[in-house]
Amino acid sequence: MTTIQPNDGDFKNLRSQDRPAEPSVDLFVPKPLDATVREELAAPAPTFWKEARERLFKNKGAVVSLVLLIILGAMSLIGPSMNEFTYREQHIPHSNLPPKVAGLEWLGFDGKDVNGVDQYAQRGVETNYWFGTDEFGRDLWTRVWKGTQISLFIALVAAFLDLVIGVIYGGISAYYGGRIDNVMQRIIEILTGIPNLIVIILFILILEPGIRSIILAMIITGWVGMARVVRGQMLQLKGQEFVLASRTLGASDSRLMRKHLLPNVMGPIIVTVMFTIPTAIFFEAFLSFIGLGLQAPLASLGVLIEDGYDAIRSFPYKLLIPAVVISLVMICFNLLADGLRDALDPKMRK
Amino acid sequence: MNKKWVYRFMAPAAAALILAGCNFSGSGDEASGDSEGGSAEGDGNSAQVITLSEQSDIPTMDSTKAHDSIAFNVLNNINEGLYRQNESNDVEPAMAEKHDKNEDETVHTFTLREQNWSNGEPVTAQDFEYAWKRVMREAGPYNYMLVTAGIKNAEAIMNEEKDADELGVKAIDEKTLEVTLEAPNPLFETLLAFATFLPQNQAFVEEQGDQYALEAENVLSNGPFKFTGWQQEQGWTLEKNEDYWDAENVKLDKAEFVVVKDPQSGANLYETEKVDRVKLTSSLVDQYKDNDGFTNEKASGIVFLRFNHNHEVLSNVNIRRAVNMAIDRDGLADVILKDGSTPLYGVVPEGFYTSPEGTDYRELNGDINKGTAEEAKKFWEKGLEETGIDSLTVSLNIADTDEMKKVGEYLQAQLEDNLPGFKLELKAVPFAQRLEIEKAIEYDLSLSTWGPDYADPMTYLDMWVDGSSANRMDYSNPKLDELVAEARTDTDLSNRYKTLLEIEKVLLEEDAAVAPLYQRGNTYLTRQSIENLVIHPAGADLSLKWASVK
Amino acid sequence: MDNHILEVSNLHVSFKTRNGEVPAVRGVNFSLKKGETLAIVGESGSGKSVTAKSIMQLLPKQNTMVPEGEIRYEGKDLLKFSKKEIQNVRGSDISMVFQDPMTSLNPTMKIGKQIMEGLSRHMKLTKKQARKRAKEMLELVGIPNAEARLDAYPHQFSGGMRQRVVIAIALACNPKVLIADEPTTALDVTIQAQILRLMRGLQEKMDTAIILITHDLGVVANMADRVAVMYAGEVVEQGTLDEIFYSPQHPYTLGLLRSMPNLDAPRTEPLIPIPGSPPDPAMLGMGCPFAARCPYTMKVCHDYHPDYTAVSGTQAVRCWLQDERTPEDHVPEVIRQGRQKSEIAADQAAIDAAGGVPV
Amino acid sequence: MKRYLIQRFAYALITLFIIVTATFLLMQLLPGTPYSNAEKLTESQRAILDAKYGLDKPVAIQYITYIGNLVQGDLGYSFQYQGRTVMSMIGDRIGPSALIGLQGLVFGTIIGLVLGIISALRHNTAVDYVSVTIAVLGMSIPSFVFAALLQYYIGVKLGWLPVALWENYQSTILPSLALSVTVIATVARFIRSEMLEVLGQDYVTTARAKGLNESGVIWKHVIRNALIPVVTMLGPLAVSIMTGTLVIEKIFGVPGLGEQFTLSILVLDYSVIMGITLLYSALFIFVVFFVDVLYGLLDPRIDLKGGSKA
Repeated sequence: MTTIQPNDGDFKNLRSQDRPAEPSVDLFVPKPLDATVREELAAPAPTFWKEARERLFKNKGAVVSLVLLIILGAMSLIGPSMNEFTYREQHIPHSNLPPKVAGLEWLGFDGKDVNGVDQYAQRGVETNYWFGTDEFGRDLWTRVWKGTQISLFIALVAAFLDLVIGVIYGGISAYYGGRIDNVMQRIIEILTGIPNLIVIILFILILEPGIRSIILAMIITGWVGMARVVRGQMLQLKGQEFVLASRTLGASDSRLMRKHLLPNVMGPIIVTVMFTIPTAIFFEAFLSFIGLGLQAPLASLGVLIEDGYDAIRSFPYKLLIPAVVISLVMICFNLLADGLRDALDPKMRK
Repeated sequence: MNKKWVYRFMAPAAAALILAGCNFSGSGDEASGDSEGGSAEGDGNSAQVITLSEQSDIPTMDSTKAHDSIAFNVLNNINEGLYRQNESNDVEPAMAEKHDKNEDETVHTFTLREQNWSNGEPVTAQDFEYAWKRVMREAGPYNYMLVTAGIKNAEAIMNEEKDADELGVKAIDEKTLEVTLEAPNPLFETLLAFATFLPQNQAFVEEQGDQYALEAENVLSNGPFKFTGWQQEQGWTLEKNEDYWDAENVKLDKAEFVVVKDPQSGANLYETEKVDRVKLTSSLVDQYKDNDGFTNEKASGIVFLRFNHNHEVLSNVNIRRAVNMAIDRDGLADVILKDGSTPLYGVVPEGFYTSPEGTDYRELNGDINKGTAEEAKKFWEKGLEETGIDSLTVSLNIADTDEMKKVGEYLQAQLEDNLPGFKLELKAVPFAQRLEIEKAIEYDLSLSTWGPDYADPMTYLDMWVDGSSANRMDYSNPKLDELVAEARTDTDLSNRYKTLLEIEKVLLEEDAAVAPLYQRGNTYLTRQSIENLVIHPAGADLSLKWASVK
Repeated sequence: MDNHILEVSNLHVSFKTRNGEVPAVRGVNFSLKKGETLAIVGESGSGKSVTAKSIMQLLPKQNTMVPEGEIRYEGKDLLKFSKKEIQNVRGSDISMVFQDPMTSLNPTMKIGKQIMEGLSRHMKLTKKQARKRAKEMLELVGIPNAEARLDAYPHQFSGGMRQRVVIAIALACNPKVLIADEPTTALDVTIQAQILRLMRGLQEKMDTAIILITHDLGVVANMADRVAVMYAGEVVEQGTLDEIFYSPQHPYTLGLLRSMPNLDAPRTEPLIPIPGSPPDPAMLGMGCPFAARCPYTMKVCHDYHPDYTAVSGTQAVRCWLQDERTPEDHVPEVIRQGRQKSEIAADQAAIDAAGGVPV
Repeated sequence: MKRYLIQRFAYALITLFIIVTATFLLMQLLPGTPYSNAEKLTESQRAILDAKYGLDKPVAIQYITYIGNLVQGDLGYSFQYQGRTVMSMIGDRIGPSALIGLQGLVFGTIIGLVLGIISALRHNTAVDYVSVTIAVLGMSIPSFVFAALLQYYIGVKLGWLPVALWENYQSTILPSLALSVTVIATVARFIRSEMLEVLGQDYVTTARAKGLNESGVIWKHVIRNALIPVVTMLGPLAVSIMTGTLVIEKIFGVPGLGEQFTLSILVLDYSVIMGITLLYSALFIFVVFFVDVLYGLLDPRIDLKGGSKA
């Protein structure tokens, strides 16, 4: 907190050693404080969010990952339109060309395949495919960024679902405890018990494949992990004095959960959300493979990685590039989340 | 319970329980791969041992219930029926020393040769009678093969109108078996080589009860090899049967089989010489095409597009012909699949079914509905005109396997590029459900596969008969039905063959009922030192009888 | 100064934060005799806890530093001690009691074990001996049926009981110095009195010197032999209990005393709070820290930092009002009277100390 | 304590019963037949087989017969593997799955703990960022990619360990390693977050004030308390590892249960589906119960006598 600024005397701009060592006698003269200064309160304390934002931006890791995430998001939107190929047009003669970028030969974008043969020269192909092509000769640059677009969307949806359903379910279960907690835990056990593949196949037969079905499939499975973690943490906190105190002050249950319990469970929540995202991305890839998710030729990062896996040793770039993108996304999410957790964590506010 | 007790109890109990259940194949069965250097390298008289691989475990070793190629492979090598497919895929007498027929070829009498089961009991005619009747009595998956073979009352028994005992098969005495047919049947000998017709020793089977054929010990062998070991989900072992009647021609001492589910790890096993033969998928072809063990051969399975003939637009023949011609099959086979698959312009694949005069079926019938993109457009415009629409959006049902997804994506691009206004939506569905949708004919287009039951073109042709369970298109052409019925009983082989050629012409030239895409191919990595490992197009895939290690 | 068990001289402690160094303690000096209780008084944020923790070097290494100053314990400077040496001192020579009993005990470990830890670490006792000693300690701090309570967990104890356990832990290896950082703040009044009486009783029994850190003058009056008043990281005045209560010299001490309700003062006399709030350590200028709030401030107070002036043998204060150059009429009455009283008392004390012979 | 156990056991039975019923009914909705040569099956033959296996009866009756047999411990026969009982099929395959699952879990937890604790103690330093990155990579790259890399580099290139198959103990090492990757990531992230939480507590300062050396404080006080919430997360993680080994088992040729579960659903092998569902749900319920009890033992603040922790 900033307090009253002591109104320095005449020497305020002189550095201490330039002043005479001993104070001269004439200084011993009363200098009554002017009343106004004394009563002026310190500048209003910064609001919670302003300070949180400030501290977030001081955390280097979080800033770098926020910037990177924005770049990745932008690329996923404008990337596909940066060259004249679409994600679906096939060029059979250009099948399986390694990545080639004019300036980045040293980085491995030299158009050479696993045995060092320059495929572009050998097959007389002029156009440079920055991220190479798949077996249908489709441009991977466009497909990777389109895939990122889809996977980011899936990630956000999964995180949202997890946060909304998982946290609330876990919170209620822990907060009310006793019979309610018991029943809710049994419901979780039932949901986990029933093999979700059966439900998914039923969805395939009833629903049209696409994003909506993926989200529906995620609703039945995605949030169970989060619910259990939140319940575990909340049970521990529920007994703390500050909860009893605020309850005695007449705080309503929902206010209690929102204002008191949730901020203290922020750490584990954020760590768990970070786990839900990759699981959701690859769950989508599984759904697309089995027929419920995105139908070909649309492909998400997860699908590209699983396709790339098949030819991991002959065309490693098909797996490597999407894997690098997804790892970057995940690292940024994590560092940002860590930064957020420290920024939002009330205890950390010195 | 205090804490220490919990820790002390938890760890050792869990570990002991789990380690016990691990049934390592290596430690258990000492003849396993690595201990003896399973690889088949080595000079001429080296250990005649090879290690092959299969993609999944044997579903059942009971010949009356066997239904997939993995089971047929094993049964074909450890048992022997009346006939056996030889090195050139023709059928030759095996257990049947003599085979006499009455003049209208409806009653066949077989005299069995001297051969014992692996438990010392002689193989008798009663064994054949018991086994064939057991197939009918327990409604074995391939009981309809007896109907195809035309055995008396087989169809009636199958439809439960008669009792299994009335089947037209009778053991006159220990060594003579009499089989009566409904009508003369040119396919009879070919079918006898099929596993469903293998004998079973009644006493042994009944003594085993429900444990029959669940372990290596409770199965009897009377063929070139004995079944000496079987580890669930891991693999099995075949060893040379010394008292097989033709044992001196059998050179291999032992054949190990290993279950390999992932193609890449199969290839890795091949590179580390743990396995001598492994199947490759298209994605691995580029990686191993220069490997000296790389072999690429035609297979007998076909992949084709089914049309729903009730669909108002697809029922138009010009539309179907346009779809046929709009697909560049060479690009599909050579660039996308690359696994030995070859373009196919007919329903009967090439290289397996020669006419009595010796020329291949495909050569005789040539390529049907093969055309350029322009020709396709012409038919397409005509078709659109006739059906009065300017664009068409249809869905294509595909199975959820890598191969089928790739083919689906390729077709989508080909059709949408070559036929203006054509829009194809891919709808992946798990195999079991895709079959149901096909049978209920609730699809527009369906990417289907078909494997032969027996080594004769008929298996690809009689499925299009009106009402046949394999038709699934509501396609019917009385002319075709007539020709099939005629071919079924025509014992004049060359005339029959002409009819078979005629059937395909009706199906494709006239009606373009289906759009054949490609004939499947198999790419394998096979150790060079293995010689004449015989591969059959139908029934059992491989015979080890004549195989040897150089 | 031989019987001084602990001497802190010119201690500076500052925190490394993202926006530069923040001086929390700016030149603290005080000393502690065996068996004596020194109270360190001041508003929150005056650096008293930081001083206490720096004696035991409990401040996190990565963001605190001690640019200058010495902490001599039995002649040796603790700041020069290695990690190993300081660990030997902690708990056995000097030990500490914290403010909030609710969180000072490990919730998942038995009380007995938490006491025995220190014992087996310092006094190399066997498990059985350590347990017996722990039982004695619990009885010493007045916890009934100690044997059973050894196997109980912190959440099974009330606030007061827990603070007794914390004290038992601290005194287990009968340390020579006990630093109590606001030991009773979190307790209600009746328990507070019991704890203070307990600490004084233990002090007499074990001759432990106590540094009592508090902002509650009532506790100081009850416990302390000498008092050091801290403000904005400095000791602005220190002296015996009587000197500080009855002849305060520093305007801040005066302000503190005036803002405390006094039983014998007429009920009508209003309490006079000290205006404003303690300064932000990062913003302190060169002058006296209290200048901004001191009713008797002079120009010099803003520009020059006052030095220590000894009012009597045991009382010293850092304020320009003591300087002879300050006009007499400016010095408030109560401080002047206080000064004379202290001088008389100091002379008398010197005579007594010298056994009646004038110094 | 006993009352609590009985109560939980009763709840477990009810839950299992509901799961079995729900799965049984859902399964019937899936079109298709369990017979293995469905491709070549004629309608009439299918009717005969249905009658033989009792699939032609209304679902309710089938359900009652199934429950009747289940109670006597008879899980029925598999359709895929003619004549093989579901019990023997599961019995043969549970061992390998459990072994690589457990090994992966134990190995992963240890490495995860080490990584997480070091990065917590060296908060916001290079070590912290490196270990967070490793954990994140382990999380975002699917385990089958690691499996393929492990198999190629260690199996084929270096030849130290068998590439696949299930011959001896060495063949369990690579699959367990591949499985442990996700465990390492999860445990590292969790323990790091919990450690940071505990390091800020007052009782840690008290412990230091007792003169305990730094490692003593960390081991006896910090890690012990940070481990408790990690235990709650390990339970469900263990089940998902043991059940989720489908891809790893396929790659390394482990004769386990992972693939059988998905396969049986795809080919509609009803009795096997029910058998494995029963096994996995029972396993999950037991693990959840076990974790709750363990939680009660580790954290004295939580009482188990039917308290809210039920």
